[in-house]
Amino acid sequence: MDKTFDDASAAVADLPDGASIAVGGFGTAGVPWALVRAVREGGATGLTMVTNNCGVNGAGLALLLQSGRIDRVIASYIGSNKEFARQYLAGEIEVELTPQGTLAERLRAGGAGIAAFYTATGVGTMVADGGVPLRFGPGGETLEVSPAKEVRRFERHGRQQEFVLEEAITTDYSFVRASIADRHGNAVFHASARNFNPDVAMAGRITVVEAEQVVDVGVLDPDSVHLPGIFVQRVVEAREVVQ
Amino acid sequence: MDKTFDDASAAVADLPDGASIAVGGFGTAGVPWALVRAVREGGATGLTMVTNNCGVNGAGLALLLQSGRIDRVIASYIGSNKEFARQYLAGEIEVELTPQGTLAERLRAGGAGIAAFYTATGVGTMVADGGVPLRFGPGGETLEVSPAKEVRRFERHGRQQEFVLEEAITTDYSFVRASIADRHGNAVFHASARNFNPDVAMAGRITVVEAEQVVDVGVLDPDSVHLPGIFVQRVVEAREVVQ
Amino acid sequence: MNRGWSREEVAVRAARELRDGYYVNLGIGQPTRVADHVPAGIDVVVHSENGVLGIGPTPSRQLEDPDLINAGTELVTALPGASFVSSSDSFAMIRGGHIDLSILGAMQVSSSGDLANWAVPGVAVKGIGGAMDLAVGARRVIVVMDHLARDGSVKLVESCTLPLTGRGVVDQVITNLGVFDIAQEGFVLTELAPGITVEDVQVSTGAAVTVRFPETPVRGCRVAVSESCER
Amino acid sequence: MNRGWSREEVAVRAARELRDGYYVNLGIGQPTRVADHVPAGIDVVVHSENGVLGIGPTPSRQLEDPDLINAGTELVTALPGASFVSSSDSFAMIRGGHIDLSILGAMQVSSSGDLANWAVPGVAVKGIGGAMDLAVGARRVIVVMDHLARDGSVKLVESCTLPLTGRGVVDQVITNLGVFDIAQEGFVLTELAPGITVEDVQVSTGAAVTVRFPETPVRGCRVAVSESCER
Repeated sequence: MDKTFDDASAAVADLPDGASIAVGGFGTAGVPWALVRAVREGGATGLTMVTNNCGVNGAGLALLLQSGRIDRVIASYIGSNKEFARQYLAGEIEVELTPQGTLAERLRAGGAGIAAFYTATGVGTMVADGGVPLRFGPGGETLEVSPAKEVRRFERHGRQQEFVLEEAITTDYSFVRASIADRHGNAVFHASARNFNPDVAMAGRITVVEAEQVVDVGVLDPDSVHLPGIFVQRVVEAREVVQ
Repeated sequence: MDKTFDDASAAVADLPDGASIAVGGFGTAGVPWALVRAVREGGATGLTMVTNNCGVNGAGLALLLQSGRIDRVIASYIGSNKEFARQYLAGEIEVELTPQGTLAERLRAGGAGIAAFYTATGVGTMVADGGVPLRFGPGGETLEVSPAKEVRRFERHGRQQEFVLEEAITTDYSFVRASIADRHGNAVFHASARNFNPDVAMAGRITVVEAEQVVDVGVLDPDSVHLPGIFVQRVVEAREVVQ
Repeated sequence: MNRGWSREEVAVRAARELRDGYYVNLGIGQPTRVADHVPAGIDVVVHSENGVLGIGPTPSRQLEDPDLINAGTELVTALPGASFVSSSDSFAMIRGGHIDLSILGAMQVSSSGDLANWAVPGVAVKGIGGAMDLAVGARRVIVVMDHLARDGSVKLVESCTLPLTGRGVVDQVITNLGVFDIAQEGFVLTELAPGITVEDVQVSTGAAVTVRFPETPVRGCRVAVSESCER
Repeated sequence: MNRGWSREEVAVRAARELRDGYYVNLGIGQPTRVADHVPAGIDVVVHSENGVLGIGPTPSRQLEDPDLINAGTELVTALPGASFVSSSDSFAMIRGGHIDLSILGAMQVSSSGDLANWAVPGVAVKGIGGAMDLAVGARRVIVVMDHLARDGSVKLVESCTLPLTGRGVVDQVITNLGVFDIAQEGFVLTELAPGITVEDVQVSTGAAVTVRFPETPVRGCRVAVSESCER
């Protein structure tokens, strides 16, 4: 069993138009730069991205946005990503804003076979009640807003509390950046570069790991694998980080 | 910050009658023997245990069962645990049989603030439809059965499928057996002794870790901690495994 | 009952369903033995519910590690490329559809793929364990079992009388008498054990059996315990 | 606006709410600075949403690790006892009620503890980030903020006009003017910044303020940036 591909382009060569892709990374840590760049160099368009913050200014996913390849984003944060904000407000893309913890949990749920779950996060807000703008019109008017979600009471620690139903996310592809991966796809992360990567990996039908270093099977300590190879279909070495 | 206690008895001295306790371990691997023994030596009774298999014949939780201290068990497997089977069939204890994956997920959900979740496991069976005996009468007649649960359709990977609603589990105490723990409660497990231990740890209001070895803070590699200390309130060293 | 394939031959036959690169979970008992018969050139990773991915053979006395067991609580080894995870992560693999194949035992299988293998009313319950998770979660489920129960009653049935483990979950059944796909029309006999006739199968089965042997004898070689079969 | 405590003094005052053994999450911006003022003898573990438990001070140039950042994407260090986890595990800590204290910024806080800090209609949205998770999940939520908005409008209000981040989630507010508990009767002023009167507070607050200074002056010592306060 050897899941390695020659390079990032080969690993995403079959990515079709309209695919959904979950992408790991938070800020500039743990971002699968090489895979994102390979998508940019490839032709796929009309993409849906699931990602915490959709890249930083002028790098990573922000470049995919710039080249008009993304139709829809599920993310928790826009922050100072100017291109992301501009396309959202100009109605060029649809954005589903999700609390960060709910986003991580929805990805894990997708990977773990959970269809939906009840969380307290977002109760009493537009996330549960509906109304977060999904798509703006060219004149800045709101064309579509997020729907109201089911809210239900459960007992937790002996206290009745309200929870909102959130559905799992699965994607066609998932892109992961790891520190070390072996040829079975077992992967290890370093420090806060782990972030969304394991969750994203579980949610993808085809999960591609780019690793700073690819090693032979048997090198990694089975007690210290952060992402077991069962969640990984393709592995590519991407030594340099070129944002 | 130092969460260590002198011994297992000191770490569970405040355990009240009627407490709920989630206990790690699968077979004889990763079982918190010292803490279970300390409960046996203490006086607490009327306990609810959440555990995969409630100990093995003549050891661990089976001894707590034998001494009549357990009223109720949430477990996935009885197997060849004769005392467990006897007490269940004789109506001495109430047993909520749960699929093993659902049990693990309910514990994790409890620890992660998820009130309930939809899983495909158990759909079309007595687990979803109700009817699993919870308590037998002295004559072997069924006194109480599990209730029917909500079943709902969701789309997963583009296909409509049925899922059953399962509620989270939180407990008053959780008992964990680790290989190494530091004084903050950060813990590391070895091989398949990890099993339910991290899930159990998350679900407990007071989580007690017994470790083969307790080390100073700073010894464990932050990238390799399996159970972060935030989930742990008490730590005790239990070098020998006395079943 | 001892007609056709022996239990070990059934395990050998089941092992021929393995494909290179498969992640597989093998149930407690007879299914576990399938691991002993993985065909040459086929690389599979064996998963165990208690959090081991990459189970290897039984250890020699010196290599025994009490912390390294499978879901049947037997001492095992870990192969290169193995990883250890928590129970919730282990079942995320199963429930999330990441296990390519689960091989399970059964008490009854219905012609629509219903599986019953956890409880017999009136008999002390053994518990559910991971069976319901595997039945629903694995991409493909193969049942290996004796064709008839010990008391001679049929196990391949129109409709299960025992409490279900999963509904419409079984893809294939391998018994001592032969190999059965579960298809639109119910049980489809695709292969007979040596010395077994279609009639033998029909009289031992509690539901209609469609016969559809593959035209090309891809599976036509004789199953033997010690030799693996060319494809 | 610059009356009473400076922003740094507010951070110092907030740091006095830390208790030994607390696991705390400090929001982006001013709340992050609370970590610089942990009182002597108090041991806390600082959590960051992006999967770091045990954040230490800003690294020197030589110790910078691009993979080790906080939720504000600033380079940080990890203290002895730290651990790194995935985002779902990190938020399990928050959402599961394992974080003892979350210190957040806010645009508006209502007298029933509603928090608004993520969106202003008509202004480009910054996103939600981890704010909603922290608001609901942390055992105790303290807001640190300027008492008035830049345009002079009130931020402590009867009822939020901005979209909520969480409903009834705030326990305490610390502004440049003083310290407020959120209680049954709404905002309860428990402490005034130096040179500030109750009347100053009342005219700058969009809701009724109950005054209840502690009888024993436990918090009565003057807050200074460079000295920690005896309890």
